[in-house]
Amino acid sequence: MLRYVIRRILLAIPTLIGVLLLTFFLFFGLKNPEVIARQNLGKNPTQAQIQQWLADHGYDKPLAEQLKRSTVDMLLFNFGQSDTTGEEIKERIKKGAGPSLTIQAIIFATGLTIAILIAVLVAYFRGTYVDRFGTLLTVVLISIVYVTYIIGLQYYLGKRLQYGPVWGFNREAGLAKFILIPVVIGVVAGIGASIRLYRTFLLDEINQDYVRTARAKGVPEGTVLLRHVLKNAMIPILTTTVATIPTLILGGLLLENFFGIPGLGGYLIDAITNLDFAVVRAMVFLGTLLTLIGYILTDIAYALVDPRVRLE
Amino acid sequence: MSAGDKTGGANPWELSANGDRPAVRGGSAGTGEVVLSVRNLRKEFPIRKGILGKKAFKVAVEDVSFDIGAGKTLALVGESGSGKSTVGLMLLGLLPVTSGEISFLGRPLSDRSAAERRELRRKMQVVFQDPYASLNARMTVRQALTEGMAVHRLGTPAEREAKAAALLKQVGLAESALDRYPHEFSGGQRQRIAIARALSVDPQFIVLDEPTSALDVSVQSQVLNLLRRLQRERGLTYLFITHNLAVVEYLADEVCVMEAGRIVERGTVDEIFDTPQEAYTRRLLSSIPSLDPSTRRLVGAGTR
Amino acid sequence: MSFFQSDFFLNLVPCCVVALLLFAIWRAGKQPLWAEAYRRLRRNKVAIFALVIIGLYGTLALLESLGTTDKASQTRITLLDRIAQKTGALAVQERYYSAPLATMTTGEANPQPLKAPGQHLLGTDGVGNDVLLQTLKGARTAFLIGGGTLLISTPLALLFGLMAGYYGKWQDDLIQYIYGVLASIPTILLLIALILVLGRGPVQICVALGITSWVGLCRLTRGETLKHRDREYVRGAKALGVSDFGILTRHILPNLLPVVIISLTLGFSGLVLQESILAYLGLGVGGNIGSWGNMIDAARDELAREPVIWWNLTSASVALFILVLAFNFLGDALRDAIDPRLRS
Amino acid sequence: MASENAPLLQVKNLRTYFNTPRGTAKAVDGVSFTLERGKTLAIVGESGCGKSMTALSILQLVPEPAGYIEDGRILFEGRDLLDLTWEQMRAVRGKDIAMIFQEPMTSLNPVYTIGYQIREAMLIHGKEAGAAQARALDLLRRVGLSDPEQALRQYPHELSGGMRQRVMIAIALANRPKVLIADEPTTALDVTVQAQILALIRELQEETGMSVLLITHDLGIVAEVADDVCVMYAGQVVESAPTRDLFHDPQHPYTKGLFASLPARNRRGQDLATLEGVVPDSTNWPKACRFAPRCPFRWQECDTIPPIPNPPASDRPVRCHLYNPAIPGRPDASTVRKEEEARGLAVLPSHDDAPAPASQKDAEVGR
Amino acid sequence: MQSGPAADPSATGFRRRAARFRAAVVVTSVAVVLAAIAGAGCSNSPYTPQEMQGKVQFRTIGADPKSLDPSFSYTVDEALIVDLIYPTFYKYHYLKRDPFVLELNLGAKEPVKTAWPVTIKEKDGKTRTVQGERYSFTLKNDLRFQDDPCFPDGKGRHITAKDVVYSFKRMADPSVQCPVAPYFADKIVGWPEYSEAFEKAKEKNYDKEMEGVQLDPKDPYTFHVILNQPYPQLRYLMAMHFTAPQAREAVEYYKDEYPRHPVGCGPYYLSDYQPKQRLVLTVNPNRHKDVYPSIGMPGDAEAGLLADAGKQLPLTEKIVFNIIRESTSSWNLFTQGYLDAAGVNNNNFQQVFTASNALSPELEKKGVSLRKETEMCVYYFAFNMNDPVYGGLSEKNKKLRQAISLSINADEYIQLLKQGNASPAEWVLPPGVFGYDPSFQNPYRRFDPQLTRAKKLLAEAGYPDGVDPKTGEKLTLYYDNTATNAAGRQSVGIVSRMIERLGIKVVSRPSLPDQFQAKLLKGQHQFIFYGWYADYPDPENFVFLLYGPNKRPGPNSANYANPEYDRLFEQMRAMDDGPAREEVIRKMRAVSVEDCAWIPVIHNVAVSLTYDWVKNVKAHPLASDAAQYRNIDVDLRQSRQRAWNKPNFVPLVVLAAIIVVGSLPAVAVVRQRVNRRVRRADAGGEGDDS
Repeated sequence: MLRYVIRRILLAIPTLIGVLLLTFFLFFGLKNPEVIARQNLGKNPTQAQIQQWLADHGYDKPLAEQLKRSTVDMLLFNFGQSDTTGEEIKERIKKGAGPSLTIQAIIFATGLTIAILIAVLVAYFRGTYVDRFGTLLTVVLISIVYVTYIIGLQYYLGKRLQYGPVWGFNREAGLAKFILIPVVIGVVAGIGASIRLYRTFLLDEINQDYVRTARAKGVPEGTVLLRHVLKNAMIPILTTTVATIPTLILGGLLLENFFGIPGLGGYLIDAITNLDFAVVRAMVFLGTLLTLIGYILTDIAYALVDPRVRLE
Repeated sequence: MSAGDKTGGANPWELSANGDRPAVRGGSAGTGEVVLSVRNLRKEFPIRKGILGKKAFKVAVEDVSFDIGAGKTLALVGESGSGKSTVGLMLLGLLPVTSGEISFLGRPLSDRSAAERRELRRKMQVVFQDPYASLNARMTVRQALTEGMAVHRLGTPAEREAKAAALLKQVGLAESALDRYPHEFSGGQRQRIAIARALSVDPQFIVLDEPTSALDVSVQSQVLNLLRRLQRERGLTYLFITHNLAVVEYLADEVCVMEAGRIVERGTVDEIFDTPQEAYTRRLLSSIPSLDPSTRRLVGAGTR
Repeated sequence: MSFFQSDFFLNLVPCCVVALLLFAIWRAGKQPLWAEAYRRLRRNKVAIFALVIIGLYGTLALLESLGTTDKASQTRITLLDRIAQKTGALAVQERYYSAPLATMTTGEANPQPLKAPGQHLLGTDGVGNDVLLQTLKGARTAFLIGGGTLLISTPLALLFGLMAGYYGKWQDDLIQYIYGVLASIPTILLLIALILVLGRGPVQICVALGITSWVGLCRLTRGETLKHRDREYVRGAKALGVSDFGILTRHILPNLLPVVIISLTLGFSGLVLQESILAYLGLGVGGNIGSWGNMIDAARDELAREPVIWWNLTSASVALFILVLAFNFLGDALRDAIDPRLRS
Repeated sequence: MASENAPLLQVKNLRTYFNTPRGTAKAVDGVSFTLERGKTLAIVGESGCGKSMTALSILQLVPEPAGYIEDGRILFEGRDLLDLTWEQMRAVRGKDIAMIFQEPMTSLNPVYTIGYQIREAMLIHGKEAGAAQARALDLLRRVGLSDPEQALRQYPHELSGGMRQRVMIAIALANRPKVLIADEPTTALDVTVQAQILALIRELQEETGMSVLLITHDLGIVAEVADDVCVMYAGQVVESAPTRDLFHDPQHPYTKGLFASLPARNRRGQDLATLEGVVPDSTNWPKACRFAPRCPFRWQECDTIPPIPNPPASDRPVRCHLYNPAIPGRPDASTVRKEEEARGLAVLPSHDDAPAPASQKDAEVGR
Repeated sequence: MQSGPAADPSATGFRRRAARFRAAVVVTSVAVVLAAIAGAGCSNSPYTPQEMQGKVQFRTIGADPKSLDPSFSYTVDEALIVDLIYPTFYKYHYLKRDPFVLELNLGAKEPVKTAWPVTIKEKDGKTRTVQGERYSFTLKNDLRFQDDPCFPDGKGRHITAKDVVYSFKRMADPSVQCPVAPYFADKIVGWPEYSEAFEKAKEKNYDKEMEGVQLDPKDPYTFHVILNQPYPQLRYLMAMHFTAPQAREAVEYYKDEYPRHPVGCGPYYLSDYQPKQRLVLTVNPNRHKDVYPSIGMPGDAEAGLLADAGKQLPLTEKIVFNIIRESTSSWNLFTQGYLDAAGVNNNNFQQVFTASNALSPELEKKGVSLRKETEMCVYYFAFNMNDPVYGGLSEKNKKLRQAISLSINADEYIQLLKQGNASPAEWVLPPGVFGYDPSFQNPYRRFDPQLTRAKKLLAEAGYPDGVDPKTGEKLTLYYDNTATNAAGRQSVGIVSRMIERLGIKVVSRPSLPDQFQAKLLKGQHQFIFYGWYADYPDPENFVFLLYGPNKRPGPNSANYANPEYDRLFEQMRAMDDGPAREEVIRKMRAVSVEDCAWIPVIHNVAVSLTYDWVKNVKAHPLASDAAQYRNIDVDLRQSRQRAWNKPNFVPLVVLAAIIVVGSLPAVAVVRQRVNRRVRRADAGGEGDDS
């Protein structure tokens, strides 16, 4: 098992290097740093000021040095300073990671649990009105834009029904209430696609031979679903949950903005509006790292669920 | 050919027979023209081990040699995993050979030019096991039958059409089938189309890779009859890969028994079925259920 | 680049998409296997409904893409504009926001009477344009982005997917590596980075979305190719001497099409949704092109007003919702129709 | 309660239908048979004849919601299983009637250990965990696994196909069932393994006295293990008889055709008999005799009058007009015999017979 | 078989476990629901109870401050914070208006101005002496910085004149990018040289003295500023945070983080900063003591603005600035009573009026009061005077610009984009600045719906009906803007519509702020919309926007250069307010209006909503330190908040009921499944078989 984990981690390294090279090419190969400098220097920078700025932010270095900066330093988490505010990106990310991860982890876990529960329910009631209604509902759910969810639910749950603060993230005032509405939104927005997918996985498994074996043993239908079908369906479910990590990042981006959660999403949006390439670069790297870690965790979970992988 | 006719000396490799060599008797290779001859065929599949893929190999086929005479049927018999299908695929050039030599019509394939090899390939065709997978679901029967001819530029388009229709008739299907799609046919009919497709490029040699094992017995007999008739009419040579010993004893002239990638025994049908030499062959034969309820063989054949 | 930014090109894309769709439907009618799927599809009322809706949107996109430059005003007048002019109220520009069917402007300190009172079904937006007309016009952008992206990503994905799946070996390793790298960057981040670097505009968005979206299809194509590569019919064709190219185009590709089409159908709706999110992040198609994304983006301010300007957001969201829903239903129905094994 | 001498399992007029887009498929359409205590009954037929559905119907494992049991009686120890509620039926499954399937590779749950899957079968039916563990070990030893202790901890993919089928048998036997339904238990296996598995089933049957309902398409297997045979065609039983009788004297033209189409040593060089045509579509069976379209002896009445299952002219149930003198237009026996000979239906296949001289000549021509 | 296959009484263990599992699922889901309700049950306030109960102001800003460095920060939002932390020599009197009164803040006494001869080095090496001025500033002697880790022992140290001089030096440091540095650069003696030295040197030497800003050798609280020309506006600059004393220790201690770690001596210090979340100012114990003014304008007493007269400042112990980006969020928060006032520069909050432009009754009922204050600013359209088609001082192009100017309907603009909350601008100067003439009517800003005059001018300019006779095509006007968001697009759309009535085709060229700035710098723009806010209430601060030498990269974005105007400007700059200065300004106006490089559109009116629990609210167009005068009625606020924030659980209950009712048939299905007879004929009504 340990060997397996180590192998998975080693396999992620070339990908990470590829991502770093790609971002380097994007931000240093395709983008003229002078544009960035000009934008950050306020109204009317002189050429000297631009040069000064480029030097300060290390954009004047030879390409090799830049390459090192966008690869080695990234790997060491030396993200440097923000192009716009000059702030240490690392510090800012440290501050923002907590809230972001808290919310997204809760959304992820809640969403996954609820989606699986509902999918099992729908699968149990396959062919009945519950199934038909559930399927219809999921399609409707995935056809709505994330933004509309946020705007609509913030307005309704927060402003009209007053179930929680419409804005804020104050540790001293108790995090639970701040998280409530964002989590509900995140879960509702993401759950449609998950249920639909998980239902397919479950139904795929339901038609497998081993399910018939279980029934022939006299295993009750509910147990068949929960013990036999679900555990097997967890394999594809786990694979696709990684695919939802990027969605979580998107969710974070928008949710944090609306609810004033001082996380990385809002930081990134500011970076986008300010054309803060240093921050965008760092966030791309971090996002990738998270995704890769997600992949590795999935593979481990995979191995835990599926003995065929474990003993590979 | 009588069982006692030992003409093993015809092939030099048989002289150096050691313990690994198959028990060989008889064989028609010495008498007629040899269409296909295989020497010391070996196939390894790489399997990755360790983090950076320290290469390791799984040997699927090892030291396989045989000859097939013109117009004959050689059966390659073995259980799943014995490497018999791998041999078939290598003969057809669908799998690269690790080592060994395949000669077709007296000439080794390895020292041919690409064009010559293409031409030779044309003369070797194949019919596979699964009638549902062996035809392209998105092609009409006409397209399937004319494609090979078009690839080898045999005849004008009109001639190809005509030939396709004739082929269809030959395998016992109506001409109206030409513009239909495979899913409109039953398994047996599809297998006949697959045979017609193989015949479309006028091959001399056909690899039959379990052509009837997915078919019901009543349909199997139709296909076997067809294969027999075609062999008679066209002088085809067959390599019949199967695990069904009943079909072997009905159809084949010679038998090679494979186990774990090697040929363990070789001989005519009568030799193999009447006087099997190797333990494995005997075990195989004794596992065939008899069709006579009064002589039950299996009970007590041993579980431990 | 200027050609790609030109109106001509931008209008060409939706036209191409609609033409391709029509061609596909026409071709499909001739192939018995597709005809079979067709029959199944026809029996599915929801699918027919979805098809009709998509057809309507496609017509709108086409109407909005075809047009002439008016000599007098030197502005482009599309067919849709002409139809709107005939209907009266649609083409009337008011001075400001007005609520659906209102007779006075809304949100202004001194509401003014409208030129076409009570005739704006969905009200007007901040510049006084009829929201219904704007919403209809948004269909073009949806098809432009969705179609443009698919026109970029599909050939790419098919080419690489087929190559990787069919040849295996280093080609496979390389292509898998490339999309492994792309897939490990979260889509939205990659999109943001690409658009920041490439600049804003419809073509750039298509390129960026194309780069992020080909991965999924490529992976699918590769997997399916891998499955088909060792199928007996492919081996049979090889034994017949059919070239690799022939096998890929005549044998494997047609067999992949059902899966590809399902995935494209579902992918299209995803792209339309992504456009609106990009617009929301300020990375949308830009101000000169009416899009639902822009309308939804505007709503963040409009919703903070009193009285709330809700019709802009609602119209765009509903228009988007219906199109996406139609595509999703069609995708599901197609899956059922093409691949009956998947039916539960 | 059922008396001791009543048949253990009796299926009467079973009808299992499916709703398909093309209409109702009558997969099992009026099947009746009787399984005696301690005996093996084989149901034999080609694909699509409804034999597997018959087996699944007994345990009521017909895929829902498309499939359903339309009619019939399934009397187990005298009580009709079709009268039970779903929950009561569940208690029967795996305890009184157990079943093994064709695909040993997929019939075991890949994510649970062998031990768990055997134990589960017992725990469901009320055995205590400790006892279950001990019996699981014992069962694995019984079915011939070399290292049962280790096997308990292993996962299905670590075993070969034959071993998995043995595990399947162990699961089926866990609750000492009275009936074992074996649905093509050896089709996916190599012949040598097939022989072992069949022998194992036979052995266990002798030990436990259970009855076996064997579903197969392989007449050889039937000959080897069955006491009685039902031949199924197109959702119906067309002929049933004790094995020996059937093999020595097949009566139904279909049965005869089946035997005649088998490749065998004694048929070398001859064309095999063929049954022309295909099995008709199950949504649209022929109105009268279902075999009529493929039958060499067919005459007008075959297409209009459905044959009765027990014709007076035969000593066994044969669903054919040839054995029913009441049907007009029946060809006389000599015509039938001639026809049979012309079609090669008269010669029984044999692996042991020496090749007929004609065949050698034929073979020589072939060269 | 004794009991038949039906009963299975011994099936215990397995079932028990299954039951336990089922129970666990039920318990967990109930717990989740309860937790959700409990979470919802507690207050929806984003603050801690302590904060809610204390004298705390709850305010909002739209984004994180880019910098709180007083030498760099220049935006309105930032000034709200910076000015509370960094007090200046002068400050504006909180209540007095017309004119605005500067009173001493850190200053101990009014500065002393003396004539001072200054030697100027010419480029050719010769020197000449001009008559300059010396201002001597003296600070109070009891000032201390806030406590901060950058000081020894963390105790704020004494402030001397050196700290102000340090601020001047920082302004001269080009890497600090002080926005008002150009105001001084040509006036303070030795500034350019000092600045250049900084640019050249690798290590910055702040120990070096600047010639024009000197410490008094005798008095540590006095420093002198030497100017080479009269510059009466200097006093206003001494009221801006750029000249506030700064601790060199802090700058050097925090380095790059200094913009987020202000260290000042004002009434508040920055006690907590959570990016994207909140910024908290707490009363500074080291602040210099100040009291609420006891004299105001007539009517102030009646408005209750003198209730706290003489009380120690500040009146609240804390100010919480919530950083809220989405206007929807802040509006929601405001309506819930969790913000004391609606944002200062947010358009959306202006949409709260009834038809007659009065506060909507709902808000009025909630105790919200509305304040409108004309801001000291001007918004204008500008042509690039270097543009071949629209620029230049030729008669033809002048007429073209005048025609376009006449097409822009300021009233409509105000109605549609400002909801009536702005006054039309006639010229550069806004009301409240010396020289503003309320009676002046710009002849090219008189809009008539028929556009008769505009069309006539356009024809005279050679473009009848907007068509260029040479090409036969319509004249195109490229409108460069930064309208990447919806609101921007709306305003561009409305303006384009106005100009297009002339027959000219308007093409919007939206670009990102950086590209826009680059365009301006390179003079690639044609037509832009821009605004200017006063740094100080002197006409010079506005009219210099058209001063030729201030062309790009200076603030003159129109690149307007008329020698006559420039001459008048130089003359007017040093004059004291009075009729003579007024006359010169009038002349400048006449020149620039005729040239029409600008189309002045509006002077903005700031509208703010404040709840009645906030006391002492009076807007000031220049001072941003008003927060220290505000007072809060905490009890009133709390009772209001409680009343307005009662969660409504009815929908939740309804939802639960729907789920329960909706799942009843499902339960029935389960029952049926378990109890159904297998035989179809007997079973009847199986829901799932259809």
